[in-house]
Amino acid sequence: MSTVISQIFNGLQSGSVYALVALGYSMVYGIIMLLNFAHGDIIMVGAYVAWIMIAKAGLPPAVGVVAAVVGCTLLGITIEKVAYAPLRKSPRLSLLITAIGISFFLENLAQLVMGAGAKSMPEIVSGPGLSFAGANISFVAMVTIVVAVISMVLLTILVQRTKMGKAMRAVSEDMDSARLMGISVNRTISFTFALGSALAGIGAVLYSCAYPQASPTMGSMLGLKAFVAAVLGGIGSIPGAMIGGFAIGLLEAFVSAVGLSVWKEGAVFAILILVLLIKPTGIMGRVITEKV
Amino acid sequence: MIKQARDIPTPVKYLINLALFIIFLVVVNSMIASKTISGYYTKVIMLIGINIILAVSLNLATGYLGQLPLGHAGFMAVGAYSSAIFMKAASALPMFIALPLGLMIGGTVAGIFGFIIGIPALRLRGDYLAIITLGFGEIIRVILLNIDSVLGFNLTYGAASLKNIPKTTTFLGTFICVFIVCYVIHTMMKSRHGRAILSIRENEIAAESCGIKTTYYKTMAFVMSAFFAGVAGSLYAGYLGILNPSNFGFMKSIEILVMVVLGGMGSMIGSVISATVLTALPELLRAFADYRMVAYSLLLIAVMIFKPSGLMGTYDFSLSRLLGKGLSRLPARNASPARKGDDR
Amino acid sequence: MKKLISIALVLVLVLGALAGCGKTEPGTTATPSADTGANATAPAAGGTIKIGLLGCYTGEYAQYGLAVQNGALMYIDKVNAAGGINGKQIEPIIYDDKGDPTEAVTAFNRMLDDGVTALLGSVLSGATMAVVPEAYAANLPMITASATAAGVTYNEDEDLVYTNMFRTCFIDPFQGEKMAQYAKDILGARTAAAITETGNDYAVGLKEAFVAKCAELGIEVVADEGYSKGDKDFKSQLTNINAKGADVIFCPNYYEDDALIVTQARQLGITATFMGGDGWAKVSEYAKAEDLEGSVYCSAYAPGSTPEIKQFETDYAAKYNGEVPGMFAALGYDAAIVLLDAIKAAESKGLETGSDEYKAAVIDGMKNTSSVGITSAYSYDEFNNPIKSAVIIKLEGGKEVFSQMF
Amino acid sequence: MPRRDPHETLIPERDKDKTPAIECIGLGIDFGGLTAVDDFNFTLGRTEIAGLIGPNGAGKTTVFNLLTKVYQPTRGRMLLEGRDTKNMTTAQANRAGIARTFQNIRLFKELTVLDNVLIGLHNEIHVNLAQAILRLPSYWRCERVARERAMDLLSIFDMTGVADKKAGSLPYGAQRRLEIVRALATNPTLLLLDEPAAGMNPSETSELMENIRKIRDMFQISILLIEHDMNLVMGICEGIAVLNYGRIIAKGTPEEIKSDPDVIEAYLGKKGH
Repeated sequence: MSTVISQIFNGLQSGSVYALVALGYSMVYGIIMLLNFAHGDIIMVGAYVAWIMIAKAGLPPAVGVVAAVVGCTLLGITIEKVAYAPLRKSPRLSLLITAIGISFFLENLAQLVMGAGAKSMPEIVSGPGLSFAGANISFVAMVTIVVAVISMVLLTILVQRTKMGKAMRAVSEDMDSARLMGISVNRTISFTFALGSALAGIGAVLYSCAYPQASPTMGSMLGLKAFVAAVLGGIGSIPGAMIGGFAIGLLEAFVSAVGLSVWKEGAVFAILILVLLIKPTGIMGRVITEKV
Repeated sequence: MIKQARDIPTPVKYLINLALFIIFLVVVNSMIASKTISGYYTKVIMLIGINIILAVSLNLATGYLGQLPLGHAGFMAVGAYSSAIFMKAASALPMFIALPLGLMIGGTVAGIFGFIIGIPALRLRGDYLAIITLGFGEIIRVILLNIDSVLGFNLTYGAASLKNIPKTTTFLGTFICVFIVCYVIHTMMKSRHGRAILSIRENEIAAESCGIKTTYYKTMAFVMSAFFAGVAGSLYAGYLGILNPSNFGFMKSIEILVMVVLGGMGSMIGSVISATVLTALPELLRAFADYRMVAYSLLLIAVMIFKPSGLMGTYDFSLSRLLGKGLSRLPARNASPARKGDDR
Repeated sequence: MKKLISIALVLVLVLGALAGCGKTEPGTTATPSADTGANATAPAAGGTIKIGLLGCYTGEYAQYGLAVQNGALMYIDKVNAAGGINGKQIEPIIYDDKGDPTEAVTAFNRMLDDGVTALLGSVLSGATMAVVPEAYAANLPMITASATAAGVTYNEDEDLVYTNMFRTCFIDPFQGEKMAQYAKDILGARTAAAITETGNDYAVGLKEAFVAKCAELGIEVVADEGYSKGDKDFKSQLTNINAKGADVIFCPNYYEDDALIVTQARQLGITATFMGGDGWAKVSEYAKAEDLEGSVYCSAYAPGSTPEIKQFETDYAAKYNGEVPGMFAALGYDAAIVLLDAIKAAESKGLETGSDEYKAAVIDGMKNTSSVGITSAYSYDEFNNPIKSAVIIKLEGGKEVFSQMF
Repeated sequence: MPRRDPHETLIPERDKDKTPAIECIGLGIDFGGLTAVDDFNFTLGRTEIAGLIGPNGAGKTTVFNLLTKVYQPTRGRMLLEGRDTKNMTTAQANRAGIARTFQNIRLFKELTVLDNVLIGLHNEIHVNLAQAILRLPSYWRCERVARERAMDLLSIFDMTGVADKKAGSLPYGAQRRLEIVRALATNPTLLLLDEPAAGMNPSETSELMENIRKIRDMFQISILLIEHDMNLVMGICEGIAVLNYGRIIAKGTPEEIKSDPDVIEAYLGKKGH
């Protein structure tokens, strides 16, 4: 019993990071139909920013956290402006390849500048763990889950209730009509990137708390899995991304729990394929049909 | 009349191309035999050949068919492993039988995987196809890594690498394969089948309404692409003599994609040139190895922003056309329009 | 217009290629990267002996490759400074393989073109195993400081020992068996668990030997968990292990992962002793002292344990900006010692440098070596693996402390 | 609603004894609860030119998509020369004899004009893959014949001069004409034209009218067109069906339609409000 509860919390913890990252994928896809392959690497940059601030400059963890979130946000906006905006009218394939290029670039740049080995992250939060029905749940796990859920609730309110949120939804529905309605499409897209990247920044901090290391390739597998989560939940859908994130986290935990940890990665991708074949739009996704 | 002058079947053109190719093979091969071209350059040239096959085969699916499979390395891996396992088992067979058979096995198994993956994947479009092939590619890698523990006997040797594969790949073998692959793709693309594939890229709904069985042609192009990737994988196995699943990950797929994109999607000569340059360049730039990958990615982004169609666009090169212009007055091949002035 | 642009771009690429070509004309050897600190040594009148240095000097595993390179170059420079061998300077020819077997093979062939007499490399097992058969065919003396796979010196399919190939590191099975023995003899373990990166041949090699030896010794392996490269969350696997309750947990991966595994295990309340292989070196920088306390790993190198090692550490720090050498640097240094001693022997026979007989003599010299490195004295068994005992390092108060020879 | 006999309308005297080119019986389609087309009963005789008109959003293009099997109907049947088209794909429908053009032009833009037509001729070229790759004489023969035929088809619209141009580089009117040529290349018995005169000037339109008639006479095919240009519709159509809110509100000859009160209401809105 305690093992089952432990495993559920294990799944929820990694799932909440996946969900935060998946949200970034989902929002960007919703608005410009781009699979932002660089999203995972934004997290990597965020982790390095936190590391430089806390470990190198010796600043208090709170400064590092803020710096990571701000750094990610700025990076996200810059990438959008420099690499994606010029391609708004290009075929989607070009945009996708550009995203892959950005991802490549960030990883290799990090390797060049920071070295290939991992950097050890100082402790950002610490506190007593919780014993629950015989299962140990670490403080970090609880913080991760709570912060992720709060971020998601705030995001939902932002998108549903604010003017900018309405603009985001309008642009993702129909960019040209939104433009005709006087919505600044460019600003909305930038805002979406900023928001997605800020979430990535939060994800980077939570990730650094839970797994206190920063390495150049840390974003790639995380990004890939979060991306699977976004597709599973229905890419373009905010609640979908959350559901997908938690689902992937729990799936991984349970595949490991039944003793098939070796096949964990395979199971994630198998789920991805099954979802795409059975319901390509994911759990919460909308059907987008091509007009003939 | 102009058209006919251009489209008269000219076996002569083919003979010239073939002769040129054979001269190339013989000259380079004898230079290798006489050590005029050193072992190092031979290795690089063979790698270039293997990469050309990979790029050209991916170009079939990406450039011509207009899909974006992100699991090409998976097909290469399947081909490499199946051919390697066969070659290790078939050491008793004479080489002139074992080698072509190994290549065929590598290609066929990859083709079968292409079919299994293509049937469901090709129902999806655009991004979703990219995602699902990425997923399949990763699954292939995970399976190669862990299959031995399921089967209970050693087949792929997982992380420990499949070692001691007979090193059967030679310059001659590689470039005969390069020639055959390029020839088959070229001739197919210049037939109704090729046009059907192009029409799917251009506008799938219109293609369908022109009576083209789009699913059939998509699957065909996809399977063919996988088959040739498998052949390249077989050559790679025989070239290196050791295989590890980690060498066939997502990154390898991207590497091949970069070759295709930089060369120009839909241009075979573009793929050939960029595969050559991108294989040779890092070797030549060993001194700057540190910055190589950063430069790569910047180049990729820059090309996408400033010249999204790639360096060669969809331009296809014809040796005989070049010959026609330079050496003789042979009419050009149908790749580009012949102007009235040329038709003297 | 567009055509012009594309032509221009193609031209730029080709010119770039040609420019690169000019830079690496045969004869001018690759300049060692700046941070290696290998100061170009003036060629002596007696000519030079070219030695290839091959390894992952860039890319994901660069930290290992560079450490080996630094260690090897340090000894080479020392020999050169003392007048070289038989009046001849040692000229290192350094090529990067990024840990990729494909690149290793091309780089190796490039070295042959450059006329190397012997090869020190490669760093990772995969890359090394891709090169060995070709080096064997050329009968080129070869020594690696870090390729631990058993297959590096021995082709099991054809029952063939690569007679030209030597190493200064342990082989994977040796470490796994040692640690199983240690668990039984010293820790008195009755149950064990393992957690390994399944895609990593090194980790899998150690784990398999460990599991096999445990069966032999009567230790029950209650859990055998795996994870994939890039994973950072091991709690699910550790929860399983915790449920099975093992006395020791064998965790033979690279130190970054090991640190995370230990930390997460302690978060879950696991108190079992962690054991690892030589990939653990530097683990103390990545996890808290109290989490690591009591963990042990086997290594070929015990920092600060002998006067020779202390001297090595001082010299290394002086040469490389105060860096503290690890096992890879030490083994790289040792590999250079073994190789250069063998070259000395060949030179003393008066053979022509670089000739086939010369290379055979170098191989012979290594086979019958009596070199004393800083980590151990060397002699080789029938499979060309070094016969030496393991160092057990214990984590105490956040320090990696030499515990005993085992 | 009483079912009307589909034979009663829009089929000229001369074709009464033949199977109609197409016969739709109670065709309808819903999109997620929204009925786009309903109770579509329509019959088109051999070699007849008919028009499908109606206000924007009436469902005209949806009807085309139903006829070409881009959408599968939710209910009803559709007979093509007497054959039920149930479960046919678009490609099969094309091979069964329906060809079409598109409202938003769907040419193979990056390919040459000639290639566009050759793709239309896809099923008329009988070369298998092996023959093509091995470049057997049969390949060369078929390719030559196909090219000649493609040039013949292009000559209808006097487009042989641009055969080697990229389709996407043609002016708008020429692109519309090329779409018609490509559709004709598939050797149809029924040609569906979706706003063929859109974006054309009056002289181009009248030329198009001539050409549509010419095509019908040359190929002996039926033509159904969607068009907003009433001069064209009234000028060449022998029968007209008017669609509003997914239903046929009137059917008849151009004269009948012109005076139909329902049609006037649909186009001009209800009077007295």
